[in-house]
Amino acid sequence: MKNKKADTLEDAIARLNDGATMLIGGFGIAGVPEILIEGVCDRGLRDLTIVANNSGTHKTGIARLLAEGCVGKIICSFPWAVESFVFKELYEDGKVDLEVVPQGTLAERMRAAGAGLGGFLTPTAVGTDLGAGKAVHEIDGKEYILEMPLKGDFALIKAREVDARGNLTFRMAARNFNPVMATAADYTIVEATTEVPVGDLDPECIITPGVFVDCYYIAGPYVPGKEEGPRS
Amino acid sequence: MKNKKADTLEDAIARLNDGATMLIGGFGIAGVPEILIEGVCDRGLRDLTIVANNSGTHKTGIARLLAEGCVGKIICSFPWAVESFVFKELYEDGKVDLEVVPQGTLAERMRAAGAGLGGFLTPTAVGTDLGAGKAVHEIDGKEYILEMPLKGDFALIKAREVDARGNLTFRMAARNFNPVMATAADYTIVEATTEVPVGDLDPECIITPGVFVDCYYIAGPYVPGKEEGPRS
Amino acid sequence: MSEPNRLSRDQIAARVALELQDGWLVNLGIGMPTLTVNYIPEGRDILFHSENGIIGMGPRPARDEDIDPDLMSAGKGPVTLIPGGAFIHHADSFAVARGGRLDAAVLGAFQVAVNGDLANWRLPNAISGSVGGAMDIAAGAKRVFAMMTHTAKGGEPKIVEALTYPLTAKTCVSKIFTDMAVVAVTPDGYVLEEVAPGVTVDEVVAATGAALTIPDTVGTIAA
Amino acid sequence: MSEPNRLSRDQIAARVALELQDGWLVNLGIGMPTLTVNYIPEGRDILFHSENGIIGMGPRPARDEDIDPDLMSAGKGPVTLIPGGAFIHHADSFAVARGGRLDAAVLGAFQVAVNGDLANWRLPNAISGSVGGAMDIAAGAKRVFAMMTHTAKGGEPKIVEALTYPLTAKTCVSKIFTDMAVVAVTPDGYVLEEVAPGVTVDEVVAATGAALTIPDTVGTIAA
Repeated sequence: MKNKKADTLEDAIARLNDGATMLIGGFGIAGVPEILIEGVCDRGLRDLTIVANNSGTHKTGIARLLAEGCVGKIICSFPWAVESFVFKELYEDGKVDLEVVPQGTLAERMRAAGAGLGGFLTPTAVGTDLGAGKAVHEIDGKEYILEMPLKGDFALIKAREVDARGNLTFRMAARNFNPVMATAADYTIVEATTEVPVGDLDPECIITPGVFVDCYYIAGPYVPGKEEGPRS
Repeated sequence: MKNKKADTLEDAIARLNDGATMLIGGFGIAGVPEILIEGVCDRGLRDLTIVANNSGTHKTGIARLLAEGCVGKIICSFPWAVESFVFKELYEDGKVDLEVVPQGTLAERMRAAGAGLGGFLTPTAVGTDLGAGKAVHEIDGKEYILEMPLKGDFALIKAREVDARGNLTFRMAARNFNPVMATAADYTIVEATTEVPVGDLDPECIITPGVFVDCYYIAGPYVPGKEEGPRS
Repeated sequence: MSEPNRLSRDQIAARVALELQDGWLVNLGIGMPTLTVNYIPEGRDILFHSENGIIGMGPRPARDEDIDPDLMSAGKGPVTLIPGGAFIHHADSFAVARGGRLDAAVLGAFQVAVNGDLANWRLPNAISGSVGGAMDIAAGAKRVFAMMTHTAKGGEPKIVEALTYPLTAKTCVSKIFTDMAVVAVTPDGYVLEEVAPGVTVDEVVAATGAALTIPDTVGTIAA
Repeated sequence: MSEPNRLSRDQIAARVALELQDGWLVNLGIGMPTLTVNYIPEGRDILFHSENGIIGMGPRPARDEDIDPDLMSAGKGPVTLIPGGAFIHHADSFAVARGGRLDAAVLGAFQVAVNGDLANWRLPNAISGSVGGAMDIAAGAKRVFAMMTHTAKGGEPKIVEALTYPLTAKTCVSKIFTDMAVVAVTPDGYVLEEVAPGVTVDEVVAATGAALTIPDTVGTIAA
C-alpha cells in the first residue's frame, strides 16, 4: 500500500513550492487545517495563490501567511470581515491581489475541477459585478453565466479520522469545503485529528475516499499556539 | 412536521400522471425501487419518459412498464443488454423512443438539474455519435461539449433506512443513481427497507437529506412476485 | 433609530417568522435575519439550512459550555443540530440552495427595486465586497424576503424604483419586511400590505422611493 | 480461436495485470478486462474502481452463500469490498473517473487507431449501442489499455490506421494487449513491444492494419 502518512509536519508540507495555488479548507473556525498552515508559514514560501472562504482573520492561519509575505493572491467569497485587518492593509497597499467569488460558485468551481468538467452554467451572479465579462447563456428563458473550474496544485484540508488508505471523515460543520477541495487539487494534504486502522471506517460513511488523499499528518485534537485562545 | 409517509403503495404513487418524466434508481439488480414500479404498472399510466441506467431487463420492473405500454421514451446508458428483450422488440416496432446517454453524463445531467445549474462542459462523448450536434468548447486546448440538465417530474428511488423527515441511507452498491435522482426531481418517492425514529440516523452518515424526499413507503426487506426468483 | 413607532429588529424578526410556513426549508442571512429563528410560532416545523453545510440548524446551545467550535452558523455564531438534521459539504449545500430547495431565504438588503432586484452585498463606493453566499442563495431560493430598515441612516429610501447599489440578484425579492411596513413586490409594482402599529400609510409612502399601491385595507403588523 | 499460439483470454489478462503498478486506482471494463483482477502480482496494492459506486472492489466471494445482491460489479457479477473500501453515488463515481483519478482503465475494444482513438461501444451497422460508462472512463482515465483479440472473427485487423467503427473517445489508448502482442501507441505510431510465445513478428505485422515499428529487441509475453 502506498504510504500516505507523514510522520512530521515538515514531511507533510515538503512538496509545497513558491507560486503554488493552495486550496485551504475551513469556514470560520471550523475545519481549518491550522497546523499545516503554521507549517507553511515557517517555510517562508512566496507568491502563493490562496483559495479559501475568507481572507484570513486575526493574526494566525491565512492571516499569518499574508503578514509574512507568502501570498500573492487570494480567491475567496468573504474578504472584508472586520477580523481580516491583515489582508485589508496589504490589499490597500497593493501587496496582494483579490478575486471575489460567490461562495456557491467557489465550491462548484472546485467541484468541477475535481469532476473533470470544463465549466458549468450557473444563475449565480448573472448581471452583477461578479458576473461581468462572463459569457451569458439563455436556456428556457433563464440566464446563466459560464464559470470555469478552479484547480489547486495543493489542497490543505482538515479531517476528523483518517486511515492508511487516506479515507476521511469530518466533524459536523467542519466538513464544509474540505471534501470538495480534496477532489480539486493535484496533491491533497490532510491534517487529521486521529488515525484509525484500515477497515474501521464504515464504508457507507466515508466522506472522502482515500483516492483523493496524497498525504496525511496526525495533528491530534489539541491546537496550540493561538494568540486569540483555542481555535479562534 | 410534514407527513411524508405513505401508508399504502397506492398513496405513495398517487400523484404520478400520464406523460410524466420519471427517474428510476438502480443499477443491475441493486437499488431498484421494484415495489414502486410494480405499483406504477398497476396504475396503467401512459406516455411516461423513463430515465434509468438500462431499458429494463427480463419481464419485471421497467420491462413490465414497457410491456404494458406505459412508456413512450427511455433515456438510459445501456439499452441493449440481452435481458432487455422487451425493450428491443418495442423499439424495433417503433413503439418506444430511445435516447442513449453516457453513464457519467447521465448522472451529471441529473446532478446539474438538482444543483440548479444550466448545463456543464464535459469531455465525455466529444467527437462521437452521442456528442453530435452539441456545442463544442475548447478550453486550454481540450475539447468539451455542453450538456444540459436532466430533470424529472418524479424520482422513484430505493433506500435502506428512512426517518420521518425523509433522511436516507443506502446499502452498498445499491446507492448508485438513487441519491442523485432524489435531487433532480420535482417530487421524489422513496421505497425504503426500514423506518427508523428521527434522530437515530447519524447526521454524519445521512446520504440523502430529507429535504430531497417528498414521500416514502416502507416496503420491507422482502421483494415478492418476481418470476425470475428473488431480486433478479 | 430616532424615529418613533419604528419596529425593533426583534419585532421585524417576529413578523418575518410569521411568514415562514410549516414544513419549509429556510435560509437566514447573516445579521438581522438570524433573529428570525427566535420567533417561529409554536407548532410550525421550519427546517433551517446554513450554507456551511447544516440542514436542520437549531438555536444557540442553552449553556455556553455546550458550544462546539465545529457547529457554527454561516454568521459564525454557535448553533445546534436538531434531531434529524444532517451535515453536508459546501458543494452539496449550495446545490440545495441553487437547486430551488429553499422555500424561502430571509436576507438583509441595502436596496430593493420594483422588479424585485436585490442589492445587499457591496456599497456603491466600495472597491469590493464580501459576497459570501448571498448571490447563490438569492438566485436559488423559491422566495426571497428582504429584511431591513425602511430607510437608510440618512433617511434615503431603500425601497426604490431601480437599484443604484450594486446588484446581488435579479428579480428575486417577493416581499419586504421593514421597521415600518410589509411591502409585497408584485408584477404590478409595490403593494403595501401592512404598517407597523402607530405608523401611518402616509409616513410609509413618504419613506418609500417608488410608487406604492395602497389596497382598500392595509393590515397592522402584529408586533 | 482456431489459430495456434494465440493467448487465451486469461493469458491476456495475466499480461495486462503485470502492467498495473503498485498503488494505482484502476477501472476494469466489463467482459474480458474483468479477468485481470485474478492475476494481480502478489504484493501489489491495486485499488479497483467500479463505476456503480465502489472504490476498493474485491474479488467474487469465495462462497456462493456470501453473494450479496447489493454488491455487484459494473458487469453485474458478484464482488466484495476490500477493507478500507468505500461506497459513493453515481455522480461522485464518475467524478472520480472523469476527474483523472483513474491511473488506468482496461477496456475491451473493437478497434484502435494509430492516434489512440478507441472504438468499443457500437457496431457500425447497429442502430444504436449500449455505451454504459465507456465514454466517460475512456475520456477521463490517465491511461487507457485496450484489451482485445488482435483481429476480428473474420480475420480483419482491429489495430488500424483510422477508425471505421464509431468513436468512443479520441486519442486515449496508450497500449494495446492482444492474444498476439503488446503494442504501444506512441506519437510516432504503433510500436511492437512484445509478442506471444510462438507468435512471430511477421505474423503480428500481417495481422495489424497499420504500420508497426519493430524495435531491435521485441520481448516475449510472459504467459
